[in-house]
Amino acid sequence: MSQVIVSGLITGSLYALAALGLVLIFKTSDIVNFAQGEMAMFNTFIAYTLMTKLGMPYLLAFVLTIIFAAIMGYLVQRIVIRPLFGSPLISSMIATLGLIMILNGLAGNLFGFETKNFPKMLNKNNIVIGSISIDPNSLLIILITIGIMFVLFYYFKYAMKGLAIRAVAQDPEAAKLMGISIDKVTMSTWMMSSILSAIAGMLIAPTTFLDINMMADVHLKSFSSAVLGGFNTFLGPVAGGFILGVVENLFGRYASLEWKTVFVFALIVIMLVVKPNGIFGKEYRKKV
Amino acid sequence: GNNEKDTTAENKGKDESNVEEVKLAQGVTDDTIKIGTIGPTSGPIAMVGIPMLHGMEAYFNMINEQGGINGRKIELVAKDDEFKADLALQKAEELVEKDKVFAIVGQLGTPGCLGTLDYFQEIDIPCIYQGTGVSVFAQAKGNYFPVQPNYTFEGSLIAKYAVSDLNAKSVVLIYGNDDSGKEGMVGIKEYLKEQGKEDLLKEEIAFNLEDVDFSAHIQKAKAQNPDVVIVLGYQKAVPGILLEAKKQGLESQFMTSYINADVTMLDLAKEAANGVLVTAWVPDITDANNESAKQYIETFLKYYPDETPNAFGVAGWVAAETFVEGLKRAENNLSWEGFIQAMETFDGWSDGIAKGITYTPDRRNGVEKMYFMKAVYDSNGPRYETVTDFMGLDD
Amino acid sequence: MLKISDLKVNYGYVKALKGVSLEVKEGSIVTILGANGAGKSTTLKSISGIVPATEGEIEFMGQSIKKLSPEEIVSLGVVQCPEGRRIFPQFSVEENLRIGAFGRRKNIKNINDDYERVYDYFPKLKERKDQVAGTLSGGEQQMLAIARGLMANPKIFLLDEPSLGLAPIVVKEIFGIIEDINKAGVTILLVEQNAFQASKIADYVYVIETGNIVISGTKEEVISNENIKKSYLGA
Amino acid sequence: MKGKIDIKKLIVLIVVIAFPLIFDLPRSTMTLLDLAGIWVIVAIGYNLLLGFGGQISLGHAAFVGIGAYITANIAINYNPPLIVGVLLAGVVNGLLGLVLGLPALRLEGNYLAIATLGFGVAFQHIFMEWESFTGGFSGIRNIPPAHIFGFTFDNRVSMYYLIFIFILLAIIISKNILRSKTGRALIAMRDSSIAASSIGVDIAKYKTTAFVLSAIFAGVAGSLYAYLMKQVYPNSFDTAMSLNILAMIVIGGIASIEGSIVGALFITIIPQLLKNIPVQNASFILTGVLLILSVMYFPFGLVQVYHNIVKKIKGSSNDKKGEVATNNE
Amino acid sequence: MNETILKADNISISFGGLKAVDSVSFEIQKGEIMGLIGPNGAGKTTIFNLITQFYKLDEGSICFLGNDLSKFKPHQIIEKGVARTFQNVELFKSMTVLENLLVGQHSEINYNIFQGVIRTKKVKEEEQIAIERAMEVLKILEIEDYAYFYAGHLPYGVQKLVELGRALVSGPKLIILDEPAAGMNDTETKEFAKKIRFVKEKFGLTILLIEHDMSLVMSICNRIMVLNFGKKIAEGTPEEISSNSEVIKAYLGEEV
Ligand SMILES: Nc1ncnc2c1ncn2[C@@H]1O[C@H](COP(=O)(O)OP(=O)(O)OP(=O)(O)O)[C@@H](O)[C@H]1O
Ligand SMILES: Nc1ncnc2c1ncn2[C@@H]1O[C@H](COP(=O)(O)OP(=O)(O)OP(=O)(O)O)[C@@H](O)[C@H]1O
Ligand SMILES: CC(C)C[C@H](N)C(=O)O
Ligand SMILES: [Mg+2]
Ligand SMILES: [Mg+2]
Repeated sequence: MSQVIVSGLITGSLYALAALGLVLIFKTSDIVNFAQGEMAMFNTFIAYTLMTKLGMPYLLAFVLTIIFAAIMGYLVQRIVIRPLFGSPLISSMIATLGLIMILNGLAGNLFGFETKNFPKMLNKNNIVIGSISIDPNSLLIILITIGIMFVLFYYFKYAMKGLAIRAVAQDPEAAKLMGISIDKVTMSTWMMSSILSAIAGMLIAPTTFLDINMMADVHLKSFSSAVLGGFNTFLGPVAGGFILGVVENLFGRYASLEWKTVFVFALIVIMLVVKPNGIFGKEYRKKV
Repeated sequence: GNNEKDTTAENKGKDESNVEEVKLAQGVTDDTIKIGTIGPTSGPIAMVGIPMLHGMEAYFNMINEQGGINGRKIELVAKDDEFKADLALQKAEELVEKDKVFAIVGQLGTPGCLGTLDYFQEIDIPCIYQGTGVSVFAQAKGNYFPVQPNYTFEGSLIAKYAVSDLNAKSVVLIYGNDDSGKEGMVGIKEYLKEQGKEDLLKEEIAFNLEDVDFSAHIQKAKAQNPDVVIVLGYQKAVPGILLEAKKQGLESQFMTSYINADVTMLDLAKEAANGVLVTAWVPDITDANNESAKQYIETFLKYYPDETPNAFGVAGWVAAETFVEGLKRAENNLSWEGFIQAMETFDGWSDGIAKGITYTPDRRNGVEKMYFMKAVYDSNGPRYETVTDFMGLDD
Repeated sequence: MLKISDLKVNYGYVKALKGVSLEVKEGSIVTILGANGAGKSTTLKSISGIVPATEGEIEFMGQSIKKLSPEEIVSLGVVQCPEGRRIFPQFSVEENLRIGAFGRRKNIKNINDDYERVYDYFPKLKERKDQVAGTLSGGEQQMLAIARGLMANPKIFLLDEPSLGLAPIVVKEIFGIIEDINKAGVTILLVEQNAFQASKIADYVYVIETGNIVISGTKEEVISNENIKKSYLGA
Repeated sequence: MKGKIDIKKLIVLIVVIAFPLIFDLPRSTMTLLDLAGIWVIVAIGYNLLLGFGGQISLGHAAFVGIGAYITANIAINYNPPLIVGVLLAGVVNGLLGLVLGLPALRLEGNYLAIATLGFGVAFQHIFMEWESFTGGFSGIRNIPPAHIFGFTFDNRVSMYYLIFIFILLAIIISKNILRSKTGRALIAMRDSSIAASSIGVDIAKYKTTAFVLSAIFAGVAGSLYAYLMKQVYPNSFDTAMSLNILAMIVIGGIASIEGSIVGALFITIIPQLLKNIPVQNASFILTGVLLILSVMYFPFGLVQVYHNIVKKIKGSSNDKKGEVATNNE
Repeated sequence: MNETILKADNISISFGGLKAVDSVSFEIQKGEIMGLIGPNGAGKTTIFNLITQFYKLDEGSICFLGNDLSKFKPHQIIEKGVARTFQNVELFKSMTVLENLLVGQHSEINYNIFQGVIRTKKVKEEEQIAIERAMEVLKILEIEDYAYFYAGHLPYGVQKLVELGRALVSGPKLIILDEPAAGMNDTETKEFAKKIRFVKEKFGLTILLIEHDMSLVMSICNRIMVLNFGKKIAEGTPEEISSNSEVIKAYLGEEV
């Protein structure tokens, strides 16, 4: 039982990690970036190439990948998102669907279709506590996830720039009148979110292995986690991820693995009906 | 003509008239033979479709460079069905009616193969190698020539080995919820039933192809403390399961399907793969002393230097070499009937990577013998070691 | 201080401004009056750089700001409190104020002092500083919008119909506050429908009609103008 | 004015009817057209839901699948006239639409998106696991062709006309709905649900109505799918397909029936045409690029292109009138 | 004349700790125009939301022509005969003005979805009647020229009138208006006052009106109720109210 829960938490942290970038974009521009998973995959391939083709050590490759990710975020915003300012939001979401195809197709052509092993950040033996066996790398991922969550939380709550990002999401024109450059704000969030995707990808890849498909399930689940926990907070997606991971595992272990997915989504729907803004989401009602 | 009934074969009539005049079916000229293939080469399953296609192309390129077969070069038209049955059918119609291909070679993907089955049977175009383990193709007969073993057969064989050679008293099955898992499960159960040992199978544990967390699966397996754990599935799930088992200290004997018998599993599972028994129907391609495997790897790398020649590539290669062998045997009698007759002369054919292929008018199982290898991951490097000879269910 | 000459603005096919010229002297209060859709808001928006001008010139302290981006304009001290409040509904009152100071974020010494300064004008906001702004009443939101603008330390403060939807007593207060702000050294450009009160505090008044300035003059001149009386002051 | 429009419609009608008769199209092309036609029906229904009703669904492919499986089962077991299969698929889907409409009463935006996405994913698994009904991963084959009044739709061309009739029905029904109080209520709900309910629109009722309607359209389309392909497999109705349906109406034109048609044709046919480019993955990548370009240049859908051209031709004589609303159907 | 049409008895609601409306009681007589004024945040709009059931009462009751309104859902209120406008205009922006007024008759138009689908004769007739009715109202409000314009693109003042039209067209008995004259200049407001009086007579309406423009309130209201901090602080004729010292202190300021 405890192993199932612990493993659930670990898987959940992957969902949570992937969800943070998604929520970042959403909070600022109301856009659901369907391509978040593919960005993670592509960036992870960059890290892999740096390590295998150029023989770089992990840390250097990690840092360079983050720089690459920032550039990718910049380009995506510049080429795809910015021209869509002023169009209906759904257009931007469809554009990110297009982005999935481009990134997935390019990744196959550039990096090949085989599944690859991606190194862990921390390569230590499993820790065994009683009947539970834990990979220290997994603990690290959980810590990083929670760490990023807090950084984002404080940045958005207290930093002027973070506030500006939230302001743009609520009323872009009024934000302009406050002296906020919408372009710079969305640019920086896309860059941040791309960086988050890279970090997520590099941390997730040792578990899912690296290939063009690595994020398929994680992305779907991260989206679900974000919604489950509340899309407009940072705590929500992380908590949502953990909850999802654990529930999924418990159901799989003690009820049915075949019907696990059906159960998980049914549960999400029920949870949402009870708490329409997610477990931690704040209710915001339009006043008339 | 678009007014034909789907169930009649106006085309077939056309082809027959062709055949009568020049004795050649569509797609065949004096210096080329045009053939088609369908498989997922974009989207998620492209990771299987592309290597398989490249395996085929490597082989055909090699043949063409050698001057082709009977002076005819082989031209392969590849269509992408995105792993969808409906698109596969549409592509099949395109290949047959627009591209006018002579045969369908190395089609990949269960949905696509199933989706086109009725159509190809109607028009009777030769179909060599179905990249799926579904057993219906073995029963299709006529124009169908499956090569890779079907999963039901394989499942039975694994069960047989577990029971009679490993003396397993308790078996747990972890299977993927697609054909690779479910048909294999049927095979295992069939065999155990025959032997009256159904109760050996203690637990059937399903996983979804996209699962990443296998802790619950392993916990379930562990609870049975089994002698043998059979893992049926492919791609990343299998190494994922092995790693989790190692982490949780489940030390049963693991067995898995030939789909995983390549470098990728060793690469991904590392030490966790050590000792796993895998079935094989082609000689170990990772074995440096195996001539036909060497040829495959060298040729593949010649045309696709940046890619890994993996098991999917082998599948394509085998499809191509089986087809080419048929061509050689048919010589100039390249009507569909002629070719099919030539294919039916395969009798334990073993010149290629694949061994022991037999076709008669009512025997279309493709490979019917397999052997077992053991994955080894130690200081001498990752490799497979052969542990049995080729064996069938009746041996 | 602010000089607009022959400003033309189009929204697609709609010609919203057809050549507006006006001038605001440093330290003064200038009011623009006009009916619905006359082009008042458009004038303010093009000053702030929100809508592009097709022709004409906008100068602030001798420098052309026509081509500048909204954030550059704000950083020069040209701050607008927009029509319809446009407060950030999901922010708390205090967060709204904080974001108001975004344009000068690099030289804020103690933001609490700045809060206190605007809370002095609007004590009601202080009571509600943690309330989510979207749930404030209309009038409270209007106060917040003005306060938020003040947080930017404007040199010239553009106010678009600040009295809209306010209780009479608050309207008086607001006009009082505008005068106070002005006395504290901020130049005011005020757009109003509430012509009577607005012209009372103004040094100079422009009247705009379908994209053109039709009348201008000191408040005495304008108030005594019969046409104006008829059509705007309801007399 | 009215006469002119009718002539235009008539021309379109004649072209569509004559198309397969004039050109001797290969069967594969007809298959693609037939498939596209089926998605047109889905897209029209989906536009009622999202475009007009403002309710998102990311699980719509499931409805098509359900329709297809229902028809497959009854056709194989009873082979009734096609109308029975179609109706049954429509009715069962309508009921399921009602069920999916329930969470929609409480949810909006992303929360609704994920709930419907979950519905889609769950059904994908149900299609896989409920073997007695769906045949599991190996699906259902050998579905007999559709027949009615002794006529059998056993080839692509007859299916083409059958699907065409259903598209016509879909257009007429959806346009009639949009011109009725139901349609207005849907749009009102989308524009301002608060105002809508203040003037008597029961939001709960119309949210579910939107779901039910679109589910019925999808179910009927699924039924035709089963009759066209004569086989049904689970992975045809996955999340990617649901997202495709969304892309159809956005690309074509949200809140426009014509847009649904254009979008469905675009998304079904263009990627297949692009596959003729002999570069690995080119069609996949280019489809992505086209998706982005089309929302970029035609943010209100490809039908906008047509309207722009008409505007150009007619010149600027209308401009003076300003924003005169033309009936946007 | 002295027939009570709406009776609110001790109504209260609070948000979090804030008592937005605090034990307020009032009655509206048939045929009168009642004004509701008070400082910003006093709870006026909240009372509207309580009447129309957007918010549910914490305490008290609201009775309209013998119906306890709290038994109904927001969309049923109009069927009982109460229509409203909104403080921030809430039009159906992507619809034409005419269509907005057709939605306004949603509950009046009498056919079901199946008839709508096949567009029976009845549907056509009902639609025709609805259109005529809508045009009639537009004419009365003198905005019939805008009938085919998209509502979202209209000048603010016209939008306000469209909203009024949309409320009128359902034939309500009581109409509640939230700051209808906001954003209008004095001349426009005067015009508007005339229109209100006219439609009130024409349709036999009773009106409850929130407004900060005292010239409008004082000129058209028969009676005025004043709210402060959620509590009723005064009620009376315009003259009484404008000289009530508490009202002056809380709301009007020294001179009017
Ligand atoms: N975004 C827009 N798109 C199209 N036309 C617009 C837009 N904004 C304003 N207009 C038009 O431009 C003209 C001037 O509008 P503006 O908002 O400047 O008027 P205003 O004087 O501020 O009126 P109000 O008193 O109603 O605020 C009007 O005819 C209006 O309809
Ligand atoms: N949904 C809500 N959540 C929290 N507080 C609310 C909500 N709705 C209203 N309030 C609060 O209730 C009080 C009364 O608001 P209301 O909108 O009724 O005021 P009002 O009298 O209409 O004011 P105004 O004249 O400024 O529009 C305000 O303080 C407001 O902040
Ligand atoms: C080659 C195999 C892995 C194919 C797989 N069995 C499929 O479903 O298509
Ligand atoms: Mg304005
Ligand atoms: Mg109010």
